[in-house]
Amino acid sequence: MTFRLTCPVCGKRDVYEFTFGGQERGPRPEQDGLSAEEHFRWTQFRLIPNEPQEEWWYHGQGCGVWFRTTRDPGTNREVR
Amino acid sequence: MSWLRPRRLWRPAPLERHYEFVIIGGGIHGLATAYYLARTHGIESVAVLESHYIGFGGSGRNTAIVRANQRTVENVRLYEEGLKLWPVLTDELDFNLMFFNCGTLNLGHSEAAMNGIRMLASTHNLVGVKSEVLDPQQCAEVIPGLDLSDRPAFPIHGGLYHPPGGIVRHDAVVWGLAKGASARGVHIHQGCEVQGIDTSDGRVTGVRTSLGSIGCDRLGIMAGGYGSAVAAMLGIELPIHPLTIQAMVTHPFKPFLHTAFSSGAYHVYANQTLKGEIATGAHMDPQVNYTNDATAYYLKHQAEALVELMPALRGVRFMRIWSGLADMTPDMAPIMEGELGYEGLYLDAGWGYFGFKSGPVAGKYMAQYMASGERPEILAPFRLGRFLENRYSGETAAVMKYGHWD
Amino acid sequence: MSRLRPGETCRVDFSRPLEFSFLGREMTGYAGDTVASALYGAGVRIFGRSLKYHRPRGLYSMEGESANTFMSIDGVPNECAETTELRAGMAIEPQNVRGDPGRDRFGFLDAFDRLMPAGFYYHLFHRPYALWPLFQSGLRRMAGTGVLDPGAEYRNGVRTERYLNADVAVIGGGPAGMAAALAAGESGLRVCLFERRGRLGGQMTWRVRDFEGEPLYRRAGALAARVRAAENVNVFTRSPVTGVWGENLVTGFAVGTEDDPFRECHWECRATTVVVAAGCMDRPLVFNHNDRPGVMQVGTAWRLARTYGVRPGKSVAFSVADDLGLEAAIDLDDMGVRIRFIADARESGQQGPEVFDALCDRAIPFFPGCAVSRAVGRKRVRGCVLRSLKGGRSRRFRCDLLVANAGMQPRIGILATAKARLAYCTHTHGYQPTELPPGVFVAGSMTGLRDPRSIEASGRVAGYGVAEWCGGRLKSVAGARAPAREAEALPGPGAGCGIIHAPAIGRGAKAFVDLDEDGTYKNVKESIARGLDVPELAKRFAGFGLGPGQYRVAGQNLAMIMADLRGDPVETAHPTTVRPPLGAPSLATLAGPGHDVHKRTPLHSELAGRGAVFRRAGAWQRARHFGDDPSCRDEIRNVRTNVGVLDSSPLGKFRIHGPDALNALQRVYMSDMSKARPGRCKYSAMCNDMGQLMDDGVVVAEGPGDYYFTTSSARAGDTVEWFRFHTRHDDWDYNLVNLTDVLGSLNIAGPNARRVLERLTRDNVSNQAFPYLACRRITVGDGVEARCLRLGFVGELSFELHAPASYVPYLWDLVMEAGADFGIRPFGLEAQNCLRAEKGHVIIGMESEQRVTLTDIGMGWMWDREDTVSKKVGAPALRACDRQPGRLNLVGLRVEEGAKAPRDGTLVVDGDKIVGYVCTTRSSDTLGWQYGLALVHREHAFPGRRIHLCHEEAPGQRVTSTAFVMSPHFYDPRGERLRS
Amino acid sequence: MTPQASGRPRAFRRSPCSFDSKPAETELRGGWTVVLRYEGEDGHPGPRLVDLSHRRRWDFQDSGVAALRPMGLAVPERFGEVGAHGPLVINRMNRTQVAIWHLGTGPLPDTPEETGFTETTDGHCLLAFVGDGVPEVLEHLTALDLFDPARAAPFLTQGPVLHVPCQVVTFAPDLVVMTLARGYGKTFAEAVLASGAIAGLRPGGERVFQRAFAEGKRFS
Repeated sequence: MTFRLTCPVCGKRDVYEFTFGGQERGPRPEQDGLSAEEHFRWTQFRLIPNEPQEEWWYHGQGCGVWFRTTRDPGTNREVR
Repeated sequence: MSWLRPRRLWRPAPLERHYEFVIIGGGIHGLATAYYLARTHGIESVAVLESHYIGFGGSGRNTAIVRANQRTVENVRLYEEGLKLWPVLTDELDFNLMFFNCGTLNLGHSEAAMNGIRMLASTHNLVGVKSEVLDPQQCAEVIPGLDLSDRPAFPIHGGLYHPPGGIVRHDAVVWGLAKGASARGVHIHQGCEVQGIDTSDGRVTGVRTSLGSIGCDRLGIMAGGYGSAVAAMLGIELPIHPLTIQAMVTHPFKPFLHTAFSSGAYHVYANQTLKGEIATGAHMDPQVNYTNDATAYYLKHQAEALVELMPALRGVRFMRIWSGLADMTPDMAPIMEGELGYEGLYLDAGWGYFGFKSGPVAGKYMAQYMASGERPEILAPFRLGRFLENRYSGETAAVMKYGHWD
Repeated sequence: MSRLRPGETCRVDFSRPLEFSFLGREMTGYAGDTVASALYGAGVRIFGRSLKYHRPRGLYSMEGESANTFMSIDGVPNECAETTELRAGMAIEPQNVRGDPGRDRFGFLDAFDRLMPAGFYYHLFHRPYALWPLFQSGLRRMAGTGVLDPGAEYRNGVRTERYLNADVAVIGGGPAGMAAALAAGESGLRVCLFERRGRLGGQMTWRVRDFEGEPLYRRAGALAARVRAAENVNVFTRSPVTGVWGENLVTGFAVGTEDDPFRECHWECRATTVVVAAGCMDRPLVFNHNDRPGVMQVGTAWRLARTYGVRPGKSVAFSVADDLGLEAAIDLDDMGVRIRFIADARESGQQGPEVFDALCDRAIPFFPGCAVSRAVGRKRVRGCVLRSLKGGRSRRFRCDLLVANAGMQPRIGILATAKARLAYCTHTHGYQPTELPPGVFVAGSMTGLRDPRSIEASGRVAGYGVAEWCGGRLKSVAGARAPAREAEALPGPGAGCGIIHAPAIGRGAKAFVDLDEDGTYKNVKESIARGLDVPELAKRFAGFGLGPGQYRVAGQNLAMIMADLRGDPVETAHPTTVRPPLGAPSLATLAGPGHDVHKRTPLHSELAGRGAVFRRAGAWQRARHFGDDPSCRDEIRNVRTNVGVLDSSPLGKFRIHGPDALNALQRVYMSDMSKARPGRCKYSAMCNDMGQLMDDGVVVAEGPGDYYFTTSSARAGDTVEWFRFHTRHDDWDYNLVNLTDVLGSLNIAGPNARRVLERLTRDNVSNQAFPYLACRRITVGDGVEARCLRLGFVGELSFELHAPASYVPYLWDLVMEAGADFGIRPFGLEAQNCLRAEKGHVIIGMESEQRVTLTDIGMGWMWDREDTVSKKVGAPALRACDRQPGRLNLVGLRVEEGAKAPRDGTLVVDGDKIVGYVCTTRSSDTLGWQYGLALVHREHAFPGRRIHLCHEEAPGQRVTSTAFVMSPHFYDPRGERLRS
Repeated sequence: MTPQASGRPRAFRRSPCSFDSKPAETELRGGWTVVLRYEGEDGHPGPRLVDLSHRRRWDFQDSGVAALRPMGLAVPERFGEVGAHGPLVINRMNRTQVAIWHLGTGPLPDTPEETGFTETTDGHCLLAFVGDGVPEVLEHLTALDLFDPARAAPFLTQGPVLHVPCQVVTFAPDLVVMTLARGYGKTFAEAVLASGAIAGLRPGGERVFQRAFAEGKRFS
């Protein structure tokens, strides 16, 4: 089901214009004292319950802007 | 004359308060594990919980191609054993799984791709699995109608022909395993949605379901694309992204495509089913989701790719598109793990789009793992811990873009 | 011939005969005919054979609802005869049959159905297993219908694609759809109306019943004229909808007439709202032998007569369940077709008064509360058995056509693909939406309305509803409420008929629930007995709804029959999932014109003129080599000993400027980028979070907070995304400009490179003024200013000129002119690949892969280990894996001379263990021996180690060789040539 | 980075795309051979495809762009708005970025000294669609809503045309101008002409664009 995303610059566009950037998980951790395991967990491990999550998208075919939106992986719709 | 006497393939069973082994997921992996727990390990108290009906998920949505032409020896060994299981299971279950040993052909569309193919063929032959490097002409002998000219954007440079591969009737595997498991006392509960997992003192004690609570000693999460959602119930993070992958079929034709083929450059794979349809699968949608949404985009994408590879397919029509979930890991190899933070909790997940071909063999070894508590040697490469040590399996050479994994 | 003259409803032009052939026999149809109506008009009754039992099949529907009438037309298999318009000269062949479908050598299979219960093959053929392949190939040959020629290209006619944007997409051009389109259009909305048939009006186009003083078809015609004239309404006929996807993306395709510039056009319409007015179709009556040629839908018989002027039969029996069926029978009677009897599954008194009066005026035997229970006749209908639904009495009739249905059912396909929630309605006895997705509206007869005024009014209500939904765009909402009030005063949905199947079903006969897959009532029972007891499982087990007609024939009946057999109330029945595409589009149409839009460098024609052989590299078409030597020996030698020139234009080129430019560079590059200086190339690389090499290139400071940098060609398109992603939480102020296409680039390389450059410029390019890794602006030729970078990827003295792309062909001419005396010649990617490999320089993706980090491939020296403040992407991973055992490392190999040389992809083995593989290996004229770059386990990665190589050269031909591990910097290891 | 031609005028520069039609009138301008008119062009009401790749363009980026006046032009307030100022057009691309195109016949400015400017003339193929039937041609090429009546022309749309990311400015139903990465120029223009052919699309010279642009300003 082709859904659309709301680009803050271009408005609603077909999802295939965008690149998925994964869940929002805050800024990069500080590196002093960061263990290898902590780093690899932060990099790759995710909790993905079937409920809306905040995530990053890039409008690569359009204005070239990264933005955040909340989407429900159970319906593929943006949640406002 | 058993085929003339319609009898239930699997028996309805009462929901008991406690089972020794509970498997979440009534797909091929879950049913195979249950089957082997009962058959090989003689365990009498096994339940398979399925939220819809058995085979609802990826087991009934894949394009049914089976093969053992992986990139690394660890994977090749596992999948090769999987291939050899189809005839064995057909006999054991007394159910025709319709294994069509038609071989597979992976097309290479560049010099670099052919180098990769040479490496694959060399690896396979070294461990005794048949694979051949074919030149374009030989490819067209295997798949008549391939466009060998330089018209396509990615002309065909050759291919990897893998005779042991083929296709299997996917629903038959589900029903056959259900039949075999049920006959050996496994309880299959359909319409039983797991809503929570109970633990106590670091042990798994049971599951809460839409049909009531069930106690258990050992719990296997074998929920295919929904595995990460189930793990999330216990707050377990996994390096798995559930993504939809779409497939479609054309109208049926008399047989003209006698080998399954695939093309990485075009993101397609296709085979002609026993019913005569061309079943073809596409690339994945990039965003994590638990829907089974198909998109118009892939219908068009797939047509563009197929007619470029094989112009005769201009004359066919798509009649159905659907999608299923692929549980992708960063290295495109699965995770089979028994040390998941809770005693008695086992995970068989991350199969991506290899979950069908691996089902029975994964079930066989997961059953051994769960029954004995000892990780079988063949599963050693599929530890979860490899992701914490930056030791990818090498199943794919390409560096994955963060887009899917970040 | 059996043609009627039906008057104004007829769309066939009898003055324009069209010759065509069927099974090689010449036949005549007329302009306006479909293939099916022409065949039927020419007397063809058996159109093909069924899939499993090879039963004769005839014309059943007019809309392609089953595969009965799939034909091979002009060599294209599986074309739907019912919906394909006849063209002169068509060569038509039936399918799944040898020769005449009236005489089929597999017809005997029909008698063996007892041996073929649902899913029988799962229980057969596998013992002994050795025989299975034999059975399998037999089964395979029996399956399928059309015959595709894999050598054909099926390039018949122009395929186009069209993308529409609309406020409203109206699906269905019947009276409701037209009324909706008009109402929405009047409100100022952009409207697209899609109708799958050739003209607007839906079933009104063939209904002659007088309504409010004029026949229905004229009323529809008047409405159609208004729609055609409406300014905002874009009408698409011959345009079946294939699906409604997320957020109201409507897709379909348009079939061109002979006047259109296309044969088929794939279209997609992004609509804010959708009005679904798809109408109804017959619900098949499931009775014994209900698949015989001569059993057809009400609409089929009616349209044959009214639309195509074909006499559907000489003696016709009707077994229907609603007023429309009665109206059809009466109308055929008026046209002089003999109606044997009319049975109505409803009880007496449930008929509409007008139609009942009309019935009474005629001397047609009428049997309420009855239905046909069996068709008589083997190859075509010769009679039927009529039975009371209450049981008991039965009576036999002679007839040659049996028009049968269980009433009408809404066409739910479009609503289902739109993800509307549907439920069985016990009043209309069809599926009705209980919850519609945002912006989706429903109108017309599919809601159960039967009165023509109600149907039109429901369209108007939907049209204004849509206008209200679209809000701000409205010119006037005034009066939007009025149509709703008007509609409320009109008759609502009529009562449907809940008959599940005909009486006496299955007694010694097949009663088909699904025609395509030969799925019978008995098969439904067998599925349930196996435990596959819901429609979705029966579909997979016995094939219900899996054929080309998909859900259309089996859908509602399968669900109702299963509920009935399980003893559940009918309203609990859920039909199988309807999956798009609804009207099967051909791959040719979906693929469209198939343009190959890719990038070409500014020098494409120059390179082509010199015999370049091109390869696709990412978005670009690039020269792999020149002439006919793919090994490029001369190109390589010329660079090593003289001078060559490479078109390196696809190289990623960027400008980054702003106060935080350096911060951004520090984040993504592994080196300390604060050391980037003006006039100097700082080489570095980017990693991902796993420490895997993603990109490399040079950075040159241009001014305060202003840098120029290059990336690999493959990464150019992702660079902005990458920078912004990895700084997305930092709120840094920097700007990126992608100059990749702005600047073309030429790499002049070889010992004579400087001498060529000296002839191009008056600037000082001596080794003192312009040393290795310097970056200068120089003026070339008639004043073209270029950035010149002195780099050495290929291991020789080389100058890379970056100049605005439009000047690059001019620059090329200058370079070739200046180099002519030296014998300069272009080299391509393969020569570059060999040259750099001799030098031990890696190419990302060739000598790197997922399992290796920057340090693994010997590039760890560039990583600024001390820096923890920049949070360099990849640094924690490099730290974690720094001394990790068991990793793959990049090494150089010197291959020992032997019989057969290794090739790219050759394995490195230790006994029977694979310990690595060769990424790139070539026999080098420069070195005089074969070198290789390989990734091998650290345990084997030390200089001097002798290792074993093996690869599969040809089936069964394993080639082994040996090599010594050495530094990968084979050529000029001290870099003297670069600095010379 | 502007090369200065010295000596005799010469066609130094090459456009990223070329049309098969035969030029009827050309002009040498700043090193480019500009086709003013193609043979058989007169009397064709449109639609026509015009190559304007030789017209100069700039990228201007600054975190405070909203408050600045690059080249003396007011920066459109909202994303997607286009300002038309004599021969110059300024497109607001996002929070920090504008594109400036020199399309008209008026004075041609030099690249200003400010850091924020980068000349990008050679980075694009610049194409104009002119004349009757332009909307139908574009419907064959892109799913973008380039004629949304809710937007006031001229306006900017950034998105894919034939799968290539483009910057498209709609001036009027019969005048649309777009840029795309230069490398795609040749194959893109070929595909456009092939797909547009069924809607009557033909190559046109610069003059037909100039006329339309002069009229088109009424829409701004």
